[in-house]
Amino acid sequence: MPVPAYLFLLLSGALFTMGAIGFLVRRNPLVVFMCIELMFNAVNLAFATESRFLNSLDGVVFAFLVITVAAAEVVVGIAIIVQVYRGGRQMDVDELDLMKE
Amino acid sequence: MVVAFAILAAWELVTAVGVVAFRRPIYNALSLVANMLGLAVLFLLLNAQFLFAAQVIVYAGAVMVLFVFIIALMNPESDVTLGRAGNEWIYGLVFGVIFAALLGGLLFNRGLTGRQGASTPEAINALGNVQAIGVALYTKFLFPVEVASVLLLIAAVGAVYLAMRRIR
Amino acid sequence: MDTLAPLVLLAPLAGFLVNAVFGRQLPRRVVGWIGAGSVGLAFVFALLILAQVLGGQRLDQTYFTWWQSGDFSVPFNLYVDRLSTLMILVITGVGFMIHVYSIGYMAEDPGYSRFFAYMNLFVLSMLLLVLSGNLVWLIIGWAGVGLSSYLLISFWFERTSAVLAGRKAFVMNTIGDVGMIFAAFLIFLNLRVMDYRGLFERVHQLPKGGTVITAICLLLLVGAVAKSAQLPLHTWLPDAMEGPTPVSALIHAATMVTAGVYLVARMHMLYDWAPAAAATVAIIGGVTAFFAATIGTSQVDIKRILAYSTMSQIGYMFLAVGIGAYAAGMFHFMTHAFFKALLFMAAGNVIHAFHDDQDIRHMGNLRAGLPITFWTFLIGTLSISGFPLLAGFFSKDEIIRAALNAAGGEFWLGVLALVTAGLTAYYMFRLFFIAFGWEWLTHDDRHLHEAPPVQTVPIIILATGAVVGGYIPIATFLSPVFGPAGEVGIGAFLGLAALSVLAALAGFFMAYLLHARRPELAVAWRTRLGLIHTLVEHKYYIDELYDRVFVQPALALARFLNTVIETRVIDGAVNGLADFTLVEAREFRLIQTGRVRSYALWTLGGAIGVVLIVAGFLGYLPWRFGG
Amino acid sequence: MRIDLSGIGIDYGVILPELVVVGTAIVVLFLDLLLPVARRRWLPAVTVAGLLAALAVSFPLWGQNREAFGDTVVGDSLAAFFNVLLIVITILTVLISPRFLRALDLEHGEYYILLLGATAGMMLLAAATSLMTIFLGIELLSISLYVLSGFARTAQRSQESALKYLLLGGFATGFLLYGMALIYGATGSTTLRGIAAFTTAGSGASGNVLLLLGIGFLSVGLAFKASAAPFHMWTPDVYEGAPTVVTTFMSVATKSAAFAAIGRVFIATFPSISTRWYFPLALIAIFSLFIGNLVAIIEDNLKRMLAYSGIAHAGYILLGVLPGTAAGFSASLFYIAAYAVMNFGAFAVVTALGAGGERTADINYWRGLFYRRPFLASVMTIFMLSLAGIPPTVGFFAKLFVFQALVNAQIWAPLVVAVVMTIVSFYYYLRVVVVMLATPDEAVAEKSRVGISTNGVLGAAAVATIVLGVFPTTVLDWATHAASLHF
Amino acid sequence: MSWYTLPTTVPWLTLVIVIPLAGALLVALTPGVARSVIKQLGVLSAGLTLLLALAIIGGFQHGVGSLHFQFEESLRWIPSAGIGYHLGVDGLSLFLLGLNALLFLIAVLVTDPQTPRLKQFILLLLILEAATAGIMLALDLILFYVFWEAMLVPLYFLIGVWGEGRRVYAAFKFLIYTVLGSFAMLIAILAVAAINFQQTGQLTFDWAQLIQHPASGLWHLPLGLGTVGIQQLLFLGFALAFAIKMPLFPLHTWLPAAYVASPVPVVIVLAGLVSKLGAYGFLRFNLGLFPDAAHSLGPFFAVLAVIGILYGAFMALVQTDLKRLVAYASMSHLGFIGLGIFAGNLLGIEGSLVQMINHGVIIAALFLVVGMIERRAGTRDRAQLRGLGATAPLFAALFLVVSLAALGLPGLNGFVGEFLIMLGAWTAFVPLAVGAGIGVILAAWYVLRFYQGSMQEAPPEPPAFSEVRPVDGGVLAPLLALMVVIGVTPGFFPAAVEATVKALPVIVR
Repeated sequence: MPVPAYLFLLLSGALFTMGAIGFLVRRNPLVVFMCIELMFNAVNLAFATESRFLNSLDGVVFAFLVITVAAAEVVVGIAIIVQVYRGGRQMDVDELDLMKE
Repeated sequence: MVVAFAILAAWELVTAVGVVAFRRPIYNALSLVANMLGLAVLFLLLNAQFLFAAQVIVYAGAVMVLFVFIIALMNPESDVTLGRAGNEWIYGLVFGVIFAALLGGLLFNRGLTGRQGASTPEAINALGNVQAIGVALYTKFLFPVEVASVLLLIAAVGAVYLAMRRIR
Repeated sequence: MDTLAPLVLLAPLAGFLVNAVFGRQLPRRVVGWIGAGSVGLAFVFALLILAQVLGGQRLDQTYFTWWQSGDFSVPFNLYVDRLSTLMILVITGVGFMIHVYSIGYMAEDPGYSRFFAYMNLFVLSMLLLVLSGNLVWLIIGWAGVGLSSYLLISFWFERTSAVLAGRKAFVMNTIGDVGMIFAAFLIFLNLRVMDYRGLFERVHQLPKGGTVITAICLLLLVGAVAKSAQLPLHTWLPDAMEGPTPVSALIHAATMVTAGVYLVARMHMLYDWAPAAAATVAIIGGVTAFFAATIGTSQVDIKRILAYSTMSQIGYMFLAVGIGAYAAGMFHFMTHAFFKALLFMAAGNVIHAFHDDQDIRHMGNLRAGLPITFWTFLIGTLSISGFPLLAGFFSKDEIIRAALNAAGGEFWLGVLALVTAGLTAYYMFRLFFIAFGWEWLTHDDRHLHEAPPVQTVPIIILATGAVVGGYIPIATFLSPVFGPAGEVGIGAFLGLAALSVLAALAGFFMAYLLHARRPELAVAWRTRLGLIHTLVEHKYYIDELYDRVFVQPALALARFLNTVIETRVIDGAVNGLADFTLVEAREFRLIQTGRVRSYALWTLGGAIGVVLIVAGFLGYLPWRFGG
Repeated sequence: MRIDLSGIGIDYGVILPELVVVGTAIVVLFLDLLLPVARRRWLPAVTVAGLLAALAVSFPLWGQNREAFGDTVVGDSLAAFFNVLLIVITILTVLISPRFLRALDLEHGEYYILLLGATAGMMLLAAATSLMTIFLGIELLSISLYVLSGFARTAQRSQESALKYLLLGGFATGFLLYGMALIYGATGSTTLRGIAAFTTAGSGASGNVLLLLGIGFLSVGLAFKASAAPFHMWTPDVYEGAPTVVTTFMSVATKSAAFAAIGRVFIATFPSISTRWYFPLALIAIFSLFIGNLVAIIEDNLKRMLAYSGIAHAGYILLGVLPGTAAGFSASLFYIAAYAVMNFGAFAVVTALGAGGERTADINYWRGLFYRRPFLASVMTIFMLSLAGIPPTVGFFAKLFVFQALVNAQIWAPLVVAVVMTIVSFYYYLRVVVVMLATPDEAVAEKSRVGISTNGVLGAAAVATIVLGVFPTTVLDWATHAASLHF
Repeated sequence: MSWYTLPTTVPWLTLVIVIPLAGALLVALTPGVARSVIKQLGVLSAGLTLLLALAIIGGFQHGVGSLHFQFEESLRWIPSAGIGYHLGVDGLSLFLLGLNALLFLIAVLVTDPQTPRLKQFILLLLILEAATAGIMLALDLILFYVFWEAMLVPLYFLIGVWGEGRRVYAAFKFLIYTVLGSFAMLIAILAVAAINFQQTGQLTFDWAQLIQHPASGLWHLPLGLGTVGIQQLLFLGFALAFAIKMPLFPLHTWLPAAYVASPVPVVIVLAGLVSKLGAYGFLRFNLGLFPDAAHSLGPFFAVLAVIGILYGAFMALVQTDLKRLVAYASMSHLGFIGLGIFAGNLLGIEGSLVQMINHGVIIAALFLVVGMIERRAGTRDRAQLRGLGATAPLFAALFLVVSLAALGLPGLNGFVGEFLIMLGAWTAFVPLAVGAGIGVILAAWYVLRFYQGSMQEAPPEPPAFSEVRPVDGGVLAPLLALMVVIGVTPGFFPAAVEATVKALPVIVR
């Protein structure tokens, strides 16, 4: 007996929210970044599900592109994070308030 | 089938919680790896072998290794050892829960309304999954793929620029 | 004649312009003679006009259009008939005398040329007032005389009192002007005309005694009352005595203040058509006559006494025109112009002699020092108090007779007028006895100097006028305007003459007793009258009343608006809004904490909002919205 | 098994501008490696040359409607319009860059490469007709801009802004992608044409949960790029921290590209359910107008002030989208062009001053500028008046046309908010001018010359602001033509 | 009839706008140190404009009515948005044009050559002149609005930079108030065009076109708040802008601040001209485009105007700062103009038309006088001023004439307008006229306080007040001449404007 699509969607939604929550509760930039990856993964799950249930390949390709882009973004992101914290600042996004108000 | 999904779903949720909840970044990274592997299996379940491969290689492989390296390199403190804990995280939790609740409420028991495509699992498997994807990538989605390559190039340039030491 | 009439205006205009522009460069003699000569020239033109008028001519000539849109058409036209002829004769004639007198009187004054410029301006606007053939130019002249009167009252503008008096006069006259302007509105809106001829033609279209015509007449009356210093707008006239004495003589005795009388006479067709308004005129006149006379009995400033006497005499004229005896009113206007101008100028000589001291109690026994002034003043006094066969006697008797003959309430006004005649005699002789003294034979060593002939000759001329003026047949002269003069039986004439002479004699003897024979009695009486006396002495406290009721409240209101409404309420609201905006801006700026997580929180919040909206569309929310 | 490319419409003419730009980037990359340091100043020249070439090949697209590569990209007037706009902006940016970079010791070839990359991404975004290409375009421009805003590697503020932009950008991209996923699930297609076909088929699209949610999340992602409230929070910080010249580019170009996508998605793809997306977009617009104008009043840092004003202008532009008609969108397009000119000018002035260092963004530094640097102050005055929308400047007509569109569509509530907040905006724009005209309190005697290219750019922008303010007809007609999207 | 006819080939009206701009350009090109040159340039261009305006007034055909404009110019500007470049002059704008040129010439003349940053000052003045001229001539609503807003900026700088005291505060207050009104007007303009588009299918902002089809119908408020007459709504939209500019009570509080802060040349323009533009707008647009609304809402505004008359008069009564005093006096007089406009009949409107010119002349002269007093006596505080006339009789005489004109003395120009306005008001609703009458009486009171308080009474020892300079007299002379001429023979005025006013829809209705 097949699993209805909405369960997959619910799962992806849950993962997505997890990522969002993680983004909001964690202060370590690396972890925050991982949470973004988590959100992307959730999206990928949704894409895969839909492409499966709609019998079209667009979803899979989209997911593939997402993975690629995510990789690229990670590269740049890590570089920036390293750049920021080379100076030995605390790994805490809350410390990043040179600019406010 | 259902059983497999149930297990994987549970696994995904648990590992996701791990990503968010562990204090030490290295644990977060590892549970993210676990999460991604689980996701890869889910892809298999969804008859997307190509994605499975990509997920395992690119994500769980390359990306997360990068993460782990950096963590090891900079060995950041865990949040406990950070300074004063703000209370934004409470709002974050509350908002997240609300968001999830609404989303779940709306998505519950919705079928996919989209138009059915031609590439049913049978058709795909007839051609061979990876081949099918490959054909799609280089015919219908040629342009996006090319753009993705450009994107990678630019990202590489940027990363290199940021990472390299000053040249005098 | 259509050229003569403008010439009458142009003469003083030229004088005014020359003196106003070049006056300070010209030598004094020239200035003076330009001032006086221009008026004299006008007098000559006036005489020529008189000749033509006696030939039965009239004039209503339009020279240019002042305003013309729709059926609102205001020409600049001059209107000459016997009435205006009489007016311009008196204005220019008496005016000329006074100008000549001024040459001497103002000789020492630094503002010499300014004085004559103003005087000519006055004559100009007075003539304009009289000759104008439509309401707008009447109002223009009306305001012009008000202006020049203001200028001349505060001629010595270093004196605060003069400045205040001028302002008071001007504001009160403005009230009158507004009244007349409104009257003009009503006339136009109901009759669609602005010029006299059309007005007199169409006035009978209105219902007799109706609201409209009555309102028109009453509004006109407001102007007349303000200009002629009748109750209740009289308080400016006594203060106006701050001006130089020739001014008082010309403007505040002979001519301007009688403009009200002229107005009613000119508009007699309207007043005949509005009996109620006419009765109001009569009552105001009679009451004012008595009222002013009573005040006159208690003043000590020589010019103020004359001022109140002027009010009183104009009251007579109002009474006359109010009961329809227009000719009598104008007759009294003429004689009054003679003797009141004479009295003022004589008083001026006295004041000069006493170095600008106007308190009659410091004077006395002037016969030796100022013989001419003394005798002429006596003539004036006799004339004004109605001594038989002098000018005042005839004119006043005609008014009183008309009043007593009139049916209804006016009879009592006649009685009042009779009493007033007695009072007049009393206060005039009181003035005469105190100021000019009774000590005929005592030795006098004060070396008072009689004024130069340039000041005495005009007085003498006017004195003759005050004596013989009564024999000019004004009634018959004006009959074309006001209709034939009623024949008076000799018996009635003698009877009334006896009455009024009796009243006058009573007044005379009272004055003789109290102020010449036994002055101590006067003191005793004053103490006995007590309260009444103080009331009268303080002019019934009307000035104070007005100050409390009108002036102070207005200023208080203004201060309230200035300090509370403007700054606190209106502007407060505006600035408050601005401040509120700034405060809010600061509040919202605080959102920008600089923390990545809080920013993300907003994004998520926005997403939640989106989800909620979708839910709302699909009706999952208690409230629905969207299509 | 054979690969058949026939059915997908290979048409390089459509993507030629993008190709040229990317090619230029690659050329610059190699030159950067090959040229000796002394010759580095050729790089901007090469960049400009390439951009000019791209400009040239953009014109043929005008008036056409060529879908290509399986409906993932189209060459039509809208694309051409934005190609021209974006390329011109980039050229101007390149022209004012060298002096600034030299002053901050940032002369690196990567700058131009990334700039070109961002431009390519934006052009792609403007031409994209598929969710994939939209996503890729956004990512391309975003990644380039992440690096660019962190381009001053030693400046903490710059780095910090880069990180903030990166993290928040990723967060928003997550929502964007999720929305795309849902739309895909709802319609079964990733090309806008397919989606439009699905929605217009009267298949109860207005009650389709997945679709509506998808559109909602998509608008979240796009609004973030357009920095519309409440997804604007990154804007002030990033604008302040990033090197001013980058801010100049970013503030103008990103917004334009984002609105190109918004136009394609909402007006061209979802006209049938405009009642659905009108409400959230109206809220976003109102919120942007409110926050932007209000907070800008009390910002003493000019870069932040302009950031908030940019948020507000995003609101104005969004207003033009609300009617969901071509007329309204043309007003938006005109506004975008106008905004590009005047806001670029304003930031360029800050750049020209900012070579000195950070403090130049503080408004106290501008006190009496009129007497120290009359030219800069004068052009700044023009830009400020234009941003406020005072005739005869282009800003006035921009607002006028948007308001006209709203009035014609009888959309009142957002209009009222817009008007009120515009009145507020007069305060802070003219405040700058008054400060510049006020007598200088301390004699700041820096005489660093601005340079001919920068002066030229500023002068050109100022002249354009005035000329377009007097004769807006041509540009308006272009906008009208470009806005007439047909699917 | 007209005195002569001008060749129609020349774009006269555009020249009126262009000449000042050209002057501004020249000034901009002149180095700032050449003060005398700059000022002469300003005088030259302003003078040329005045000559041009006089030529136009002379060449204006009298008795041409029914919305026929003269010297009309019409060009396509933004056809796709229905916006055109349409200039024209008729009875409403004719004499204002002359006033405009005259006041600007005076303003430039009285500008102190030692003013700091003289160059920018003259420059802005000339730009302002062009803008105000454009406002009077524009017949396209958007064009009008463009000039209307363009006028704002120079004024804002002139007050905010060259002003005195709380100048920035005053400038911002003026700015925000004005902008508030003008945006309301902008929305109304757009709505008018939109409605006309729905009615006629033709998108245009041309006044002459729009006036053919007055907007009508009801608008349903959102949230079921009932309905509002569209025309009334639009009327209010325009009215807000003009009421603020005029200003009508209670939107006036920017006025004293701005007038007090402005330097004399600016305040001459501000009080003498800009306020008239509000009145002109009422006549041209509110009465032109919305006759029904003018009938239904006019009384309300008339009442506001009367309140303004009395309010301003009372305020003027207790001010000690002469500039403030004149500011409130101006407000009171503007109340008269508003009253005449909203009386809505021939005489009232003609009265307010002529009163606009009168008030412009009078108030300009008053502010000039105040400026002279301040420059000589060094203070504007009435409490410290006494007996200036003693040492400056000529000045006192000039001042006297100005004051008399200000208090509406019959025979001077102020009377003409007030008489007609009150007559019109009386026709419409008697109590309005009565209120105005009280205003006249109060005017006599405060003006005399003003004049006597400063000129008369015993002068301080030693009297330090010097006699008027010839240049000042020369500046005042034309104004005084106008006061007398208009006061004695105003006949030329209705001859020129009557036809236009009669053609106004409000009158026709």
